[in-house]
Amino acid sequence: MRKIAVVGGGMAGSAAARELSARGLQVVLIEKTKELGGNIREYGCKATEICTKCNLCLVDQILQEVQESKQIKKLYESKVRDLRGQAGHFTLTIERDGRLEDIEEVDQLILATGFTKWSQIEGGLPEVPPGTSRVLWASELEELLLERKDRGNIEDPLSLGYIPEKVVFLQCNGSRSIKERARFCSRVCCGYSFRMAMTLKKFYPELDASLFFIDLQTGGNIQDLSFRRLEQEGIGYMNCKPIKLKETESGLIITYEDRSTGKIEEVQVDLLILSEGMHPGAQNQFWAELCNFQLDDDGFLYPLEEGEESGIFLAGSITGPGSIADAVKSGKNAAYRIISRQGGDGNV
Amino acid sequence: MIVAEQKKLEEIVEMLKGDFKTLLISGCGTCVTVSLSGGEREVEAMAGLLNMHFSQAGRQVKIETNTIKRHCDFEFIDEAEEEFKNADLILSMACGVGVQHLVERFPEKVVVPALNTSFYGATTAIGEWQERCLGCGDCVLDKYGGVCPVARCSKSLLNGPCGGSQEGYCEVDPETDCGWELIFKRLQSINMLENVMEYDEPKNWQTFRDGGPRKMRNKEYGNG
Amino acid sequence: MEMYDVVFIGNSLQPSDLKSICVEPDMLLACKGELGNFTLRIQKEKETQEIKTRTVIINLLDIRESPLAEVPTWDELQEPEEPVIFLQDLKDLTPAQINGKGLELARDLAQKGKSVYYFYRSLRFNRRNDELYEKARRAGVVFYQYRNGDLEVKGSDGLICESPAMELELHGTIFLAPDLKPNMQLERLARIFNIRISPEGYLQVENVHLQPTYTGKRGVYALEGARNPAGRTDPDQEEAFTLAEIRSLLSNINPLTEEERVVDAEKCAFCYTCYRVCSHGALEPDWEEDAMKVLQIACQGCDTCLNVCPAGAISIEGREEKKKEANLKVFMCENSAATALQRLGKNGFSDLDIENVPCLGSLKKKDLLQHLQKSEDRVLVLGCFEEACKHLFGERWGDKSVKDIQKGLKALHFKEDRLTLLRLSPRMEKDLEKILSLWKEGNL
Amino acid sequence: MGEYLSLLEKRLDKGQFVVCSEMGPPIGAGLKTIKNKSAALLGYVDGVNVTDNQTAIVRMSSIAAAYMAKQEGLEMIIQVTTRDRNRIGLQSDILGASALGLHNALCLTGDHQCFGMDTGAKNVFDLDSVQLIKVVNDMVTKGVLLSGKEMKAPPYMFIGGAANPFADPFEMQMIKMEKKVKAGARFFQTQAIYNVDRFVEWMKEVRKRDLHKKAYILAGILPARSIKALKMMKEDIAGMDVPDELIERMEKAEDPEEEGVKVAVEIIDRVKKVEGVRGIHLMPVGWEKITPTIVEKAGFYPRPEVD
Repeated sequence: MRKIAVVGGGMAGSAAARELSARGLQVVLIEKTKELGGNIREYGCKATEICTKCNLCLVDQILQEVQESKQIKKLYESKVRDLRGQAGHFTLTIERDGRLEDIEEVDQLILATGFTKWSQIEGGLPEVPPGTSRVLWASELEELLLERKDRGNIEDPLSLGYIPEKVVFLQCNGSRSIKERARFCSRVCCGYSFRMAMTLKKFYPELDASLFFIDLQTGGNIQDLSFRRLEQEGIGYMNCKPIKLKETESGLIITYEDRSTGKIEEVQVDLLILSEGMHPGAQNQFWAELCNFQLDDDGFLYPLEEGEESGIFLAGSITGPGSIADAVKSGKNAAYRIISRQGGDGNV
Repeated sequence: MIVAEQKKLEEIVEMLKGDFKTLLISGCGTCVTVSLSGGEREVEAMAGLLNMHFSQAGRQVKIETNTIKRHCDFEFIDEAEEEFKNADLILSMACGVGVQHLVERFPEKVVVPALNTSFYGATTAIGEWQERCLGCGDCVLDKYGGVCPVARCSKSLLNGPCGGSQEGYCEVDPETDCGWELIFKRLQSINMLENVMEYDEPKNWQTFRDGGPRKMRNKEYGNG
Repeated sequence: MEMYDVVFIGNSLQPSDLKSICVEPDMLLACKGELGNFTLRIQKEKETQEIKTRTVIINLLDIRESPLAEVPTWDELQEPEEPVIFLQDLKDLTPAQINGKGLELARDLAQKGKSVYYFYRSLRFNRRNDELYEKARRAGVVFYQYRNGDLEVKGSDGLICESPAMELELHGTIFLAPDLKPNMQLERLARIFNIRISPEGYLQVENVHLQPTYTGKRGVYALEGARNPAGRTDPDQEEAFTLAEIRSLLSNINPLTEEERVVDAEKCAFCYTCYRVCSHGALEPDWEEDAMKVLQIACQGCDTCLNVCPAGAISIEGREEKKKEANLKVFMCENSAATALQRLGKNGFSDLDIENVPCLGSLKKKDLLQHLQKSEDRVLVLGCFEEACKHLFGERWGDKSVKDIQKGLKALHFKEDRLTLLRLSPRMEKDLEKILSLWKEGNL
Repeated sequence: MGEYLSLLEKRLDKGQFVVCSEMGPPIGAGLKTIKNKSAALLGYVDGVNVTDNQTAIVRMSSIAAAYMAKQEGLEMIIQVTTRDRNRIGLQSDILGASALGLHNALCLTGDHQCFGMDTGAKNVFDLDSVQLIKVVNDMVTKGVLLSGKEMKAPPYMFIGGAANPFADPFEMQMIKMEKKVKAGARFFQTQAIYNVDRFVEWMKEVRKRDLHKKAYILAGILPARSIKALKMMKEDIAGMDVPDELIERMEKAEDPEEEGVKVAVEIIDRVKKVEGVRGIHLMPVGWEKITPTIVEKAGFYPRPEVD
């Protein structure tokens, strides 16, 4: 039986691995950290009274299955250092525990090494007043949501330490800006910020929440997000990026240009949430050179030949920004392509 | 089909105040099963709730259950004769016909109803039924394009809508269709509006309830 | 009879490696069977015939209309007078797919040297639109982001845009982004395939488990206009995914559950309740038995049918009824609470009788009541949030069972907290821990 | 025909534009109210309807109350609904009314009992209003009862029916009105008119079918006393069309009663000019004392003699 190597144990890689193993294929999953899940590991549920379609419900069962599957060999804290051979007979060299080892006779390869969060990139804009506690990256709010306790009369279910009255979500960070080395739109931020706003409003019913963005994107693969929807939910919006952030004792002052009047305005908030653009993964350059892939203008990978030819398939945000559902979809897609390429003899 | 709904539990409990040791809850497997009020599922749930009730009240009551195919035919009742005979009291989850039929079969037993028998209806959505026929005994559907003015007009008007018909709905309830709106649209769509242009004589209600309790004998089968 | 790999309803994607055929939606009369073995009845010039297929793709175009009767959409683009004005987001925000088409047409005209304006409230991006927008800008298209109320279309060729920041009046050829409405055939198709339809009229209800092209019924996929336009960001990828899944399925179609659900034909009242309730279209009439039957491949094991069947006619073959173990019973939905408990890792709740259920929908009133008989008995039901249900509407039926019993308990003067239903997600393990410890003490 | 038994019929036959009004009988057996109400109306109107348990609320019987008012000198119109009596009771009442000298009858289906206080009542609706008109007409013109039984002394009734220009479905309502004419209805009293434009449209259809030539059309006018009353009519009364502009106008008015009268007179001025309208029918529910004022302000006072 041939084996498939999946590089990256995030959502795309895990979804691919599960699909492959369900069809009886042997899988080697190479993950650079100690755990599966990648970026979504720290994300929290954004349901209000009903589900807000954040897609997280898609992931945990997949991760648990991969975790428990005997057919999937998981190599944690491992990094690919080299790749030789060709489709049907790849040899991968990985570094684990400071040692190099070879994985031989790899039939096909799935690359799912993910993206880099804008907050992890040095010098990520906007310029935040130093030492402020009133600014959170979206991923930091995600971590708070992961700890959410809905029951038991808690006034401050997110442990913010205060009851926020006014919060602004600042969109398009690390997106739509040449200065930020990203002309592209990351597409997922509008949706998750909207959902976070909804969740915050559930926890703090008096909360005045609004979104600043350049363009408003759809809320996910099924749900639409529109100005009307924002109005219905009582969430304010402003079509611009702010000019300046300044912290005072009573709150954070946002200076922006109101495009409808052309005037410079100021607004004071208790909390500012910064969305995070999805930037190319740090390893993209390495893979491009190793596997003869092209890097696009933004630094994402795209293949010069189909996986069916090269034996190397791409999955998840290695090819560009996408949602959790997109990652699952592309992971499954890569697996399906390998399965049908096997002509069904993967069935053991 | 006969559409029924469960009586309020308070009312049922009130009926079960007497002194008895064995209670049989008997469901019916036909109409009231389909109208989701007296099939096995509801019988079991009723048994669970009543059992809790009796133990809370400190009463020693043994609850038995059965669901027979049809309460309106003796043959099915007889299949479970022992179960009926062993019971001190029978809570019938069949329609009103079923309750009385059981009484006729077991004259020594007390049978009480758990359901309100509502009407003959058709399923319009999951768990939703609507009345379509009153069983007037003298069908006029040919004339009204297949929409019955007797059953679907709140006033059973034969010559046209009353002045309370508004935007397709009945004056009695803004969610009930005006029967005459339906008749009119239907006749218009099949080009048969002339059916209702002429005066319609007063209906002969003798074949309805107004002629006394009804019975029917199919001469081909019956002894007549 | 020949077996097709896929039958397209509407438009074919013409996959060369799959044996496929295309059927017009109005020709389709009925569908029986399940993934791997569907039988479609089709009417062709007053004759009916049957075809067999493993899978079905419903791929219809939307109905496209201009938001303003006198102004054409950019689907009807013809030799325009300059300046050419593209206008989107007039009523609702234009979906990415349509947005992309507008950007492409604007770019082409600008590249031919025409003067092109592009008015929008919000550009919608997908994998293609970033680049198209960039190129359109470089080609000289003038983009203008207007706000609600700023813009007015005068007649068929005039446009006035007024805001405190700027004033603009243009005369030229206007092309609008078309409004999309669901194809009229979708409702009928939903009935034929017994799949759920969204309030907007598309073949996918709002539920994350239906992504990207699933319909709830295994082997029946919704593409293009069968899906809500809001979610159609990358139609090419959706097509590719769907075909890839079908290819991978061809050699290997497995049931999703090991146990078989069976209908007792003697008990079945043929009331169609299970058929109407099942989110997966996994029941169909068996005319030989005069009863419903469960389609084993289509069945996704939520057991809602077992709960709702008024005759108690559906059961799981070979499964024994669980005995009552403790006074405190917790039913946990496998897809939410049970996953959260697993994430929590530790189990400090050994005094609770915790039972995992495939879906809240499976909770029978009888079973809930069985665990309430003793005066110290309490039952806690933990399930997913509304619209997060893996079985689409399964949770709704569990909720109904619970509410019905709660009503009964109230009528009989029992304490209302004897039976409690709470909702959480797999990621709310901290909340779960709190719920369980509070509930155990009886002060939730 | 020799001597007219119905003065209302006579006025209409002679071409007079008539003014009718309405009187709700008391919830009780007292005579005084009827006497007072009658005295106030005397000389102002040509005929007075006595409602038959309107909105399904129990009141003194229409025939009894009408008889008492007739003693005070008024021309009375009894109302007969099919809600509470079957064909036996209805025919018997017609005989009795005629014997008491009551010779105008408005034949109605009647509001459903759900509008009243006896929502648990069993309704009858053995006949509908068209059938009732036909039955009464046969009693009058052929001297036979519905059963075919002949009478030695048949009753006399000037038969009327109701018409609602604002009910749906429009065409079917017209067909029904036509049936009423054919069955023997000689006059119609319409539902209260607030939306005059819609009434004008309806009259066009009435004229198209020549119904105005076969029966007398009396336009219904309901003076509203307050904004509350107007809103209640819009929301709670079956078959009413109250335009929002009118509600707005009443809301702005300083003195709602004065404005109510003004509105009623304006509506009368407009509807009386519509071809085919042969009179008005005032129904000041709960505000009966306003009738003389409106009759005066509309220029209908004094009423002409009928020779």
